[in-house]
Amino acid sequence: MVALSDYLVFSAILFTLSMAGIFLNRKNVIILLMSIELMLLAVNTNLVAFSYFLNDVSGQIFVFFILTVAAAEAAIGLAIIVLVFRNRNSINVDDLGSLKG
Amino acid sequence: MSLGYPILSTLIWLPIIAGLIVLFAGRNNPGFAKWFSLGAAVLTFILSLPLYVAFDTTTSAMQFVERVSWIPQYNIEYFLGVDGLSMPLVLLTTFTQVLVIASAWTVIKDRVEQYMGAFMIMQGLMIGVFTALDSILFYVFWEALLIPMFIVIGKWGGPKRVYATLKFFLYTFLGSVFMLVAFLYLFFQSGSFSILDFHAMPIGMTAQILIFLAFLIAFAVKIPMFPVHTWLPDAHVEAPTAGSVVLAAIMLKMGGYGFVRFSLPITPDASMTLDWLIIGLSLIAIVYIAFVALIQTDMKKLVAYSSIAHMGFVTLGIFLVYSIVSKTGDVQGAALGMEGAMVQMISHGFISGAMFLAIGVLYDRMHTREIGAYGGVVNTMPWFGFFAVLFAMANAGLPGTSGFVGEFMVILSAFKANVWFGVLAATTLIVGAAYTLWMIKRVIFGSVANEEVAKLQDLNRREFAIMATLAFVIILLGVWPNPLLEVMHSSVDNLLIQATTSKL
Amino acid sequence: MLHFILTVILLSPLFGSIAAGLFGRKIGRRGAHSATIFSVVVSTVLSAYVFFEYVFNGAEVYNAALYTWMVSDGIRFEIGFLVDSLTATMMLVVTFVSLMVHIYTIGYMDHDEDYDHSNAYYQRFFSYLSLFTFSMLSLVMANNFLQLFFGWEAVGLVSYLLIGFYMKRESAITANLKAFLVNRVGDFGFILGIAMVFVYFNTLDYQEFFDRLAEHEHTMMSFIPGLEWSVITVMVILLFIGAMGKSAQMPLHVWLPESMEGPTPISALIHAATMVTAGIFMVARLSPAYEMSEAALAFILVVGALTAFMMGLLGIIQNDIKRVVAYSTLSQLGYMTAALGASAYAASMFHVLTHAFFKALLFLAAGSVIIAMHHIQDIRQMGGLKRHMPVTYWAVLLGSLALIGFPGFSGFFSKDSILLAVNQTDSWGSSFAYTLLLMGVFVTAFYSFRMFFLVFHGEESDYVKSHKIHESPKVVTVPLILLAIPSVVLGWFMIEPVLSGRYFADAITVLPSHDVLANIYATQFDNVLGFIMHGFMTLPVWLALAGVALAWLFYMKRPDIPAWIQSKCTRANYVLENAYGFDRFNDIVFVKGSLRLGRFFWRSIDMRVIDTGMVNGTVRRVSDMATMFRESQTGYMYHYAFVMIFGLLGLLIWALW
Amino acid sequence: MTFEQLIFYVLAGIAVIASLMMISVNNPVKAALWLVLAFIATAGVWITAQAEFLGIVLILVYAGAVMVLFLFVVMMLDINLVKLKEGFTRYLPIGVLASVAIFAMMYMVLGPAHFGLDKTGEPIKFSADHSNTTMLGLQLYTVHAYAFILAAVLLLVGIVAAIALTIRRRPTHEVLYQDIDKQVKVQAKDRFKMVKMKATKEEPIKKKKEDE
Repeated sequence: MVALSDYLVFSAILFTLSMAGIFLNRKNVIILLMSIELMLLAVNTNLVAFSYFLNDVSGQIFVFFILTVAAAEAAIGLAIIVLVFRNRNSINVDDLGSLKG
Repeated sequence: MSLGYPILSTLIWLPIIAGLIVLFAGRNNPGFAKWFSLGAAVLTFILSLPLYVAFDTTTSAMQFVERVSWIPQYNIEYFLGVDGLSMPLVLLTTFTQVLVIASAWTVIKDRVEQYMGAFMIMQGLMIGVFTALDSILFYVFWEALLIPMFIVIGKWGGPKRVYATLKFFLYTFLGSVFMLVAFLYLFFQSGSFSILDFHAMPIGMTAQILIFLAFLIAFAVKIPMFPVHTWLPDAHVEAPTAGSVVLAAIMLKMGGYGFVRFSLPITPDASMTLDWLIIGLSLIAIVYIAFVALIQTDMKKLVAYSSIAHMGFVTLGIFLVYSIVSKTGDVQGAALGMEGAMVQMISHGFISGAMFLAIGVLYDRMHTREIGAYGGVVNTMPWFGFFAVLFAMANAGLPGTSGFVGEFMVILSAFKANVWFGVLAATTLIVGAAYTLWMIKRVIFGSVANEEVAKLQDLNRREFAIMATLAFVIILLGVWPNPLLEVMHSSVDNLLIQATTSKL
Repeated sequence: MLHFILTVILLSPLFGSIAAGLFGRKIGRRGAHSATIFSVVVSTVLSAYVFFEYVFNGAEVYNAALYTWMVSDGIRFEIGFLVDSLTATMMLVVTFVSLMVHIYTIGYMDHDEDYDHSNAYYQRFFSYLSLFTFSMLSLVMANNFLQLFFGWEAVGLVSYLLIGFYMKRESAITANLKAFLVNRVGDFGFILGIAMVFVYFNTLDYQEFFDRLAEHEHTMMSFIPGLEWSVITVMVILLFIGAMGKSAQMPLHVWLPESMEGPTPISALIHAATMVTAGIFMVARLSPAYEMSEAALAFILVVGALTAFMMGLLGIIQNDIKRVVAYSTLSQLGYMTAALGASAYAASMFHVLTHAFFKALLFLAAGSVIIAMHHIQDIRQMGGLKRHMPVTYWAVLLGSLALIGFPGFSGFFSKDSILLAVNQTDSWGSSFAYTLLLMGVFVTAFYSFRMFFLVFHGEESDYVKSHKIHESPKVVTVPLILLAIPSVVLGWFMIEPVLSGRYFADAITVLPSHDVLANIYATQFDNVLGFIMHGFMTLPVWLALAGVALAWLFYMKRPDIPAWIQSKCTRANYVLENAYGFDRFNDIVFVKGSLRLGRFFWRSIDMRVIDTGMVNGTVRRVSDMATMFRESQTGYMYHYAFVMIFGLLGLLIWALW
Repeated sequence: MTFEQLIFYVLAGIAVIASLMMISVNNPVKAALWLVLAFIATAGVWITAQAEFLGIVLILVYAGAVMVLFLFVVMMLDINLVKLKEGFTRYLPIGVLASVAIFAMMYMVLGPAHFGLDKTGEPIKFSADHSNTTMLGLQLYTVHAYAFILAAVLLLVGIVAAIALTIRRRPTHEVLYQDIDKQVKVQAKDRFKMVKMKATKEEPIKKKKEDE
């Protein structure tokens, strides 16, 4: 039988990888957004696992809402990236450092 | 002992109101500003004379007391009173004020009314500091006083005035913040802000030490004592003549007054345990600063350092009481030291005021304070030479002038406390005379150095009158100091009893 | 009645000085000198009356307060009078010599190359002279230490003003600063002595001090841990340091030769007759205290003898007429101090009196020579003035004879009694001191007659030939004559009362064991003539005559010998030239040392440590921190993410710990 | 090892490898595709956890829509791939270390010690005909109806924001824009003007001087 801990560990791995993705990547912002999506995915896996083990469908409803939010967020994120690209014509993380102290 | 009308309030608020009037009414006619403020200063001085005449020398209690509730929630009161320690200082303030206003007659050209207004307001606040018996009232006057002086130095000062006035303001401000903390602590312990309650209330040892240190920082900066003295030479060098006179003659005394009014009575045990620190610092001030004064090339800086050395005598005199009591068992020698400190404060007020006025006279004519730029001034200004030598001798502590009285008493009681204190204090005779007279030799004596000195005119009647009154007072105090001392005896004895009774 | 007289004696010179000083321009030159002279005449006459009253009619000691200066700690500090034979004598000497100098100055200061007539220098000088008389009188008539110190410093002030009288001359204003500071070094010891008196005897009044002396005879004090001294010795030595400063004893003598920068009258009045003897007077006045400490007396004896001999040696190589007389004053002061050391206070005061007269005479005579030579002071440019200035010639001759102690003259009586007294004492170092004093006698005779022969005898120098030298005006020569009389005659009258101890009986107390004068009187004195005849047989007189003969030989017969000697022992000459290196030592150690110390204190501690270190340092520290925080916002997202992650990590660790 | 566990571990492994590759690959397109793979694998995992509806929704919504959007954006912006070829950051070692540390921390909390089968007990297995969707819908439209509508509004806001952000008016010489409200507000008089003209007669053309 697959134990709840397996699910949780699996989601923890996903979460950690996405986190590493965020602060390790020097490439571009898109990878960053994708890592965020992945992170949300890990969270949803958790919720699903709990709803499965606790036999309570509200976990899944919650996942449902998270998906909507994630979608909206991705959309706007990409819109921002398009704007950034238009102004800076580059979305490489290193070039976007003008907001410094 | 109190007269019919509230004399102390009038002494405080009359100059302040006069200052405000001058500020607004004197906008475009400096003549009115000058004559009005001179009149107000003279009137205040005359009004302050009853303080001395009607003073009851038998009691050490506060006299001319005025007590009105000010902020009831924290029972802060508008509580004024004067005793043997503060009355001479009030008289010194009113007396010096007349000379200060008179000295700033022709030299200040722009915005005369603000200059005069600032000094009048400052006088009121200074009298407030000496007469306030409620600690918050004292603190308000103490801080408010900085503002006019900040403006005076900041606006009419020399080239580096902004640095000097900022340094002066922040230094003193830093010190007095700790004092406020101490007042609050005492308030929470005793429930009232009146200083007399503070005197009476018992305090634990560690609390006493902390309070003493808080007071020490505030007053050490003001006196100034050795490590925190570097603001004074800068402030003096950049201040206009009148500002410099007020700064040296009166504002330095507040530190000494603070020790006598706060540190000793409120925290006697802490003062006893830490008296070695103060004595050490004052001895350093007397010897170390004297040598530093020796090599100054700027006249005002030299006199500023010399006034630090003289104020070292004040702190020494005040804190000898414990070593004398421990050595001789009775308080007998200590009263001499304490009264010597008080006399030294008054006489230093006159002498350093006079020295700064003299330097001001030279500065008004030649616009430089460098000793090198002068030489043989006596050939073109004989009367000025006479007064300069007289004040220099007083500064060097020549018997027959007031400078000697304070130092003599402090040296005697220092010797009684510990031989080496006496020896170190006595070195001021040599080094003090050295730097003052060396300055006099290079500036006053000798043949005419350059053509500017040749073009100098002697004192005009106004300057002569100022110098003459100061010379008269310095010699009178030197030849017959008894009238000044009679007033202090009962207060000093009471202070000594307070300082030596433990409050643990 | 006496109280009123004493107040008038004290205050009249003060009023004279104020009149001449502050109102000099208004009352003009004639007004000034007549006012001051009148005030000093009043003092002199009244002092004479007091002198007559006390010394001949033996009035009892008068000790009363004029007014209360201050009351503190239950102790009354007063200004008052103590008059006894010692004070009366000193009052008379001071006022009489001051009067002579006042009259003399009319002639001397008539014209001056620095100032023209419009400048009120003339009045200013007279006001200083009478101010000096007032200070000296207040010092002498004091009945407590406070007033003594007041007079002490006031006299120092006036000598400062007078030495620096020629304000335009750089050397004069350096000399007066040096004089004042060296006096202040002496006063440093003096005020510590007074402090000890106050601390141990709880009073500053002489009488109470003397009464309580017995209590502290054996109390010891130790301010250096481990070393114990008797209170009396330390106090007395401290007070003597003050005297050394004022009476120019060995280490603190450096200011006297340079005080010749001042006009000659003041050299006569201050640096010969009165001020320098203040130290001697103080020791004599406090004789009860000095009697109680053997160590102090021995110390004083040795210091006196050293000064006497070594300063005399310097007198030999001086070429400035006033410096020769100045060094002779230093050496005579050494004699007086030595007499005090031998606890022959009366003899010392006797020498003070005689010295006051004949030294004032020598100085004024030197002054008249300087006027005649139009302000040239170099004796090598003088010679053969005998024919041109007979009165001055005789004045200098009588003065010199009195100085070297030629039998019959006043100097002989006082100096001889000192030598006898020092010979009698058996304290530590007294034989060493006696030999020094004997050699001093020879040296004194040599340099005084060297100056005498060079100035008055021998062939005229080219300057004297080319210029018309005439005798000084009456107003100069009359004081010379008036001073010459006591220089010669005074000894005859005073030797007997002084030796017998009757003269200063009420003022000076001497322990029987120390009373050398009494047994001299008993053993060797029958009458004045006998004393003179006996004098001829003693060694000192012969040494004096030998000195004169050698001077005659060197400077009259064979002038080449001194040049030869000088070329031979160059090193000894170098040492003498630099006055034993005192000046250079003081200059390097004290002057340059304190300047360097001051500069070090100011630059490294005041400036670097406190100002830049603590004050501006904290300012810079605060701004550095602010910049550090600002720069931590790098603008790169991964840095922020990085910080977030680590924050999270830290939180987790903390939570799970 | 039951079959179910096998399925779970295979799918989980694929998901983990996919996400690892997504992070490390340089080309954003490849990264997007790896992410799609991860989504699909996770959907499988969800289905094993009896959340069939969500699994399908995940693939449809996420893999289908969002990832396509990503690809669309990546394609549109001509990101110069050369610069992107840079390697990982200098902080790689520390970053990996930190991630591992955090994972270890999570594992300590979420690991079998607390959530193992013995602790949580067997989950209830529904019968084959149990419809996860109906159960979900039941809850959704009753208890969480309000939240559902809010989600919809949220999506609307998302759309409007995305468009508002990226709309750009290109200059008119390049492209003509249709201004709707001006068209609606137009009136007859500014479009159509009646002109009164006289009937015209035939006239010969006059000769001009320069013709000769």
